[in-house]
Amino acid sequence: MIDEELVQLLTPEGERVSHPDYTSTLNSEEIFALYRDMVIIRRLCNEATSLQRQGQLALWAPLQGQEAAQIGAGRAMAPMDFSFPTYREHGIAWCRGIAPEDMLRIFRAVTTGGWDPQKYRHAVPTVVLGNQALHAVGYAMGIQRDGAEEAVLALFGDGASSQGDTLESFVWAAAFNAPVVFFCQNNQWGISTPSSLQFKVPLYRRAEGFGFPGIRVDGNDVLAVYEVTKRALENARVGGGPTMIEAYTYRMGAHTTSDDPTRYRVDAEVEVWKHRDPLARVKALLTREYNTKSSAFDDVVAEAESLALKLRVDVLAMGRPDPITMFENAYAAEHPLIEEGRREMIELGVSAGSPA
Amino acid sequence: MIDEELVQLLTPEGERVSHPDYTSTLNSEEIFALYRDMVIIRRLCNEATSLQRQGQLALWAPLQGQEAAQIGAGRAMAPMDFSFPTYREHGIAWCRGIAPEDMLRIFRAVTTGGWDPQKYRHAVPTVVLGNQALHAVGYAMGIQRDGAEEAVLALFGDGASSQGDTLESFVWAAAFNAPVVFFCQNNQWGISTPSSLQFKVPLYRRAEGFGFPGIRVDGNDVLAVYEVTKRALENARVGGGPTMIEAYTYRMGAHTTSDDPTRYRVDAEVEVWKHRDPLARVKALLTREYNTKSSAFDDVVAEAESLALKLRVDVLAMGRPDPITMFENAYAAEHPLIEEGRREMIELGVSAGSPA
Amino acid sequence: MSVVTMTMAKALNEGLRRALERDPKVLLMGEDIGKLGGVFRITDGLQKDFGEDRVIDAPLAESAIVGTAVGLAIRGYRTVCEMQFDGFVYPAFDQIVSQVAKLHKRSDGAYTMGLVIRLPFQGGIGAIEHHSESPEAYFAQTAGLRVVSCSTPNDAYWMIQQAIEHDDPIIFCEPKSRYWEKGEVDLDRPAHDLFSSVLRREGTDVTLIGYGSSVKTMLRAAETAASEGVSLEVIDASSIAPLDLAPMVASVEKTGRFVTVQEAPHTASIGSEIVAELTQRCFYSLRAPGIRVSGYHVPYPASRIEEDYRPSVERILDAVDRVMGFDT
Amino acid sequence: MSVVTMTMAKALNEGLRRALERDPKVLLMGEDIGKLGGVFRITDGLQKDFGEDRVIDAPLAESAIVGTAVGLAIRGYRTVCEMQFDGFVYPAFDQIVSQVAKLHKRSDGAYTMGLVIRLPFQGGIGAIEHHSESPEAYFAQTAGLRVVSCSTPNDAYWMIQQAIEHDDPIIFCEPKSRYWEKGEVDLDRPAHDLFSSVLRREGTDVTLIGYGSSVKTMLRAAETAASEGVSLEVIDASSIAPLDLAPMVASVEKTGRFVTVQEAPHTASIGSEIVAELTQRCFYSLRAPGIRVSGYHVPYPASRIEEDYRPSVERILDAVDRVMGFDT
Ligand SMILES: Cc1ncc(C[n+]2csc(CCOP(=O)(O)OP(=O)(O)O)c2C)c(N)n1
Ligand SMILES: Cc1ncc(C[n+]2csc(CCOP(=O)(O)OP(=O)(O)O)c2C)c(N)n1
Ligand SMILES: [Mg+2]
Ligand SMILES: [Mg+2]
Repeated sequence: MIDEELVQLLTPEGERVSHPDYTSTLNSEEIFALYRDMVIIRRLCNEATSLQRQGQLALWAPLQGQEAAQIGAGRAMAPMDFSFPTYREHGIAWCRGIAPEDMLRIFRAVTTGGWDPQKYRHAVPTVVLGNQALHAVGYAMGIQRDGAEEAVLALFGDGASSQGDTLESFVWAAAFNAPVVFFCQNNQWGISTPSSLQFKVPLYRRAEGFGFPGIRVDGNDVLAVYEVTKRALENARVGGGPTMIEAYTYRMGAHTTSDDPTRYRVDAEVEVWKHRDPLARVKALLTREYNTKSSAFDDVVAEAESLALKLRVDVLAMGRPDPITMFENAYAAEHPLIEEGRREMIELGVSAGSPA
Repeated sequence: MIDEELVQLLTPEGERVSHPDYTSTLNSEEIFALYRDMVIIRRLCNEATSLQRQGQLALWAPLQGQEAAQIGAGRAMAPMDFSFPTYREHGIAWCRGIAPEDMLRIFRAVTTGGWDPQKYRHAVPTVVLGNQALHAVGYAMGIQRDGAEEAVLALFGDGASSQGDTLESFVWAAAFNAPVVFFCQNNQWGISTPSSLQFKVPLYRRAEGFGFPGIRVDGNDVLAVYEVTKRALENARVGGGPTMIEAYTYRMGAHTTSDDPTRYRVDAEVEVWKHRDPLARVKALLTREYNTKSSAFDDVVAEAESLALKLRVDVLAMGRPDPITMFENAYAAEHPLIEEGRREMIELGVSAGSPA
Repeated sequence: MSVVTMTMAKALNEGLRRALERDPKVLLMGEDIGKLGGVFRITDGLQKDFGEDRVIDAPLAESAIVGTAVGLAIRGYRTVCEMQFDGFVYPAFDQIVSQVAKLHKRSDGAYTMGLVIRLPFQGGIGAIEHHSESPEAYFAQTAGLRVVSCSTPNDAYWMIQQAIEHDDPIIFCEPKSRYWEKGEVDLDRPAHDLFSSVLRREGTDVTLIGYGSSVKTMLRAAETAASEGVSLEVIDASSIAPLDLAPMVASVEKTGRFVTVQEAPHTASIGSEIVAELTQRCFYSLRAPGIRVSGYHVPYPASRIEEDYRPSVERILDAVDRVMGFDT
Repeated sequence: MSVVTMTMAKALNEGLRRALERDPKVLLMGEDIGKLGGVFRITDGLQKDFGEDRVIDAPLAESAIVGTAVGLAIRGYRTVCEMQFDGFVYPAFDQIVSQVAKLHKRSDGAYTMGLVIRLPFQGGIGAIEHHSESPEAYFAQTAGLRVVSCSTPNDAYWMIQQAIEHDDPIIFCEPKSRYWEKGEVDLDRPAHDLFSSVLRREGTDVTLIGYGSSVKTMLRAAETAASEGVSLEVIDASSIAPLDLAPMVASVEKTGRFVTVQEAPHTASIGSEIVAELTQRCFYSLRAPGIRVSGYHVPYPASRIEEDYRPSVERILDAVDRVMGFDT
């Protein structure tokens, strides 16, 4: 047990534990479904890493270690909820129904977008730390004005918790009692910065001082993350206001494929967290408690494998965009400098002309 | 009693109250000296308001109601401590030894400075809400690097507590255990914005979530403010880290002379606070407990009066600066655009030339 | 035609009222804009009439005002953010430059960033520091944004409505020193498109080009010059970005000489841009290089001497003399 | 004379090391600059050698990095702040524009704002969004700041030291696409003052003026042009603000034609400023208007197509053709 105040429903060994406030509501199929999600997203993430190593992506930000946090939170969302991710939320994106190849477009550097955020109710990634927390609160204020029973999930990391925008978003969420759930994946690191520099007391306690509840959940326990997030979102939807969830987890890999974590952290730490693997404990539970057959597990691995293969094929098929597309959607309305630039580019002959 | 958690040593009626953690350490002379400070600064502030009404100042930000908060905190500072004010900290400036006329220069719009911040160890005013909280923490980090036993007082208002910079300064102060005391005068209003919009739970509780103690003091009780601030500064000086003090007080007047508070707040509220006047209670104490003679009070009034008169004379004597001075101190080193501007102005004949 | 006389402040207030009436998705947000009606009273009475949900008194944090307006835009709202003064827009700079300006592109067009950021700008009101700045070029530089400025009550009334209806994010610069000046407002139809340069006075010798508070100063300079036999044409670059260059080109092809006027210092400014564009477009017509009259390259000075910082009639006429004397 | 060959990244690292050795008041602060040595390894090994108190790993908040550096400056320290990427300087914009730029003035000279903000800028490294921006003109506009950019390892080594010693705040722009290119560094003496334009190649037909990453592109353009019989002079405007105009004026008086080159879009940019100044100063020498080659007015594109956004040799030569064809 990492912290007495940590909500945990499943130990790293796959034993159920009871918690005074939360119990798992999921049946075996549902737990198996979460497990499947985690296996698939891990596999897709590995494929992306190797695509990057092979020069097929400009960059990749792996989620290894954070599968439970993301799948638990993502599956806790209702269809009409809306999420605001950073650059690492592939698990949430998966839960929102976004195609894996769409997640990789930005990393292949063929677009600055990737998917239709309005269709999937999952915003485009935000790289500037903290910016999206305010967007989430603003969106939630829109929900209030529409009188809708919807909630917003604002995602950010332990590092981003130090940014003014993130902190202002707490003030605003409290001031307007906005239907937003702040979901911080404390994966212990912001590139090389340990979370101990960002906060001297556990992060979830910060919420209270802003006037709403904070809760720390075992971010490697998908059952706990699911229940905690679900309740917070439900509470937000019916006017109960914001909650901050700190999902206590670990970034098993590098920050991104450009990073070299051996420069700043010791192997022993990574070893400790290997024993807290989010997938292994669910597999243990499914095996022990529900007698899930090994063939079922094999099927998931096979499915993940074929998705990874498809992802690879899809990514390799993504060609260099026509440069003229840089002028599209820079503005919604006509703009003389866009026309000028487009004309110049066509005259230079680098483009076949606007497809539009 | 406004709040159970409020540190108070002297009631509005001038009765001493005991507190488990704090007792007043001041003798009668010292209490009288604080009283004198408060009378003087109130009088000077009134003079400034009337100077503004008579068109002699561009603007004035009155401190009425906040005399105890500012004098208590200002006198709690040691000579080598350093303070970072907003635009309303005339009482702190007074305690730092800054001449009243220097406080008014910026409001007469004859300079963007006013006093030598290094000499008085009191920074130039900061108008952009929250900016100075980070300067205070940075200065405190310098103290640490110098190995000095000094502390910093960072001043801000309830409104400024919502700014990203203020909130980031909490993160930084905690991260580096900086010798800084955050002193927030919660005067209930940020222009027309009630403090209830800025925080849903008492502000002082916010500190805890950042990893350092927060304390709410009766900001109209100069004895309590003095003790609480003194202890926090002492603690900071010896490596005890930051503290946040919320001085619970009230802005009796307008936000500035440009403001019309009748548009947004009711008289009844002001009436309630009149009964909590910071000066009256000390006078009652001095009279009852120490038999301070009425002639002593009269002397203070007379002194304040003559200081006010001198202030008026000094302000009226502040002429329009030579426009060429706008080029001074824009840069520390030579700069071609400064030379160009200076030359142009001289050619236009609006200036007699640089005095330097 | 119904024409009424009102101040620019009132015209903005009326324009905002029309926008709120017309579209339930329009919101106003800012510090002190509700009960108080804004420190310049531009939003006076609007919260009372449209409610606290549509005219939102914000906690004091500019990044949050703009950042939540972005979220509201994603939800389909059109928020008009008031920055209390020009000097307080910088805490929101990151949201404006990284999000407001880029999100339409970054979402491949899925988000419409139809928000307006109202900025009382420029000096001349005797204020203390940070209350008299001219940050327009920061925004003009930024791809994804548009920047406009009104200089008359009629333009104020119409341009604010046009800006709110427009789908791109717009920095709406209001020359605060002109808030209390009166003018005629035609309530029936706008005088021009939002992204236009406006010819304010015809002349033949030199073209003056400026915007915001400088328009009136230029017109006064033209009066004075006229009395001395010099004919100045005055163009209001009310669309600061994108610049509407055609009327400027037409004018300079006629006069052969131009002077730009602005309160901001000249480095990498709107004046620089106008000079660069007009030099390229009118090279053979130019009888003198364009000269920029601007604030000096110093932090905005104490307001007792601000009139020696801001472009004055005298400085404009001095520049006119210089361009007229150039080829003689 | 001791001359060694190293990359620009290494030269900056060595320059920082010299500054840390020379003055105990010099501090470095930034995200990941300590143990990791910075994402570009510019500060590699410095925390190990100078300690955590002087090479400070910061929590993740740029406004706080700059804001605390201001407080440290008031206390007498000289802090070199690293912004991890250009696109992450905007959260600190308020502190830079309202405090760093103005506090020397606002304190009537009592505070020395001798701090340096290091900014890996411009694109060309195949990065994702916000990692390839050119924000230099935002700072060049701002009275109270200075902006410089290095384009060679030798300049990097010396300019960073000169910047740290200088008493005004300096935005130090490092062309990240050139970090790994090698060049000779003279460890004994600097080649020029900090606030200089540097003649990089002599020529007679057209003057090219640019800075940062564009210097190498201009030199390549000059090579190509030379092979076609066109002689281009190349000036590195390494002092972006203030511009060192004299060498540019001398060059343009000789060539009569010039082209500016930058990655930033052209509106109200350094290119605009150079055109405005040179037009005014060299009016009678100019045989064609100055033309700006720049990034397009769009958010920085996906990096697979960034080379069609950044000024290329081809686009520079196209502009050269245009200015040469202007009066024929
Ligand atoms: C405003 C800003 N500053 C710096 C960066 C560079 N940067 C990218 S990710 C990162 C670390 C973020 O850590 P955390 O918030 O914990 O998220 P994690 O990467 O661990 O998921 C940094 C410093 C950035 N993207 N935005
Ligand atoms: C960044 C910024 N935004 C807006 C303002 C305008 N403004 C000046 S004072 C003020 C209210 C501040 O309230 P508070 O912090 O409670 O201090 P008080 O005036 O009550 O002393 C506002 C909004 C400002 N100065 N700076
Ligand atoms: Mg992290
Ligand atoms: Mg207040």
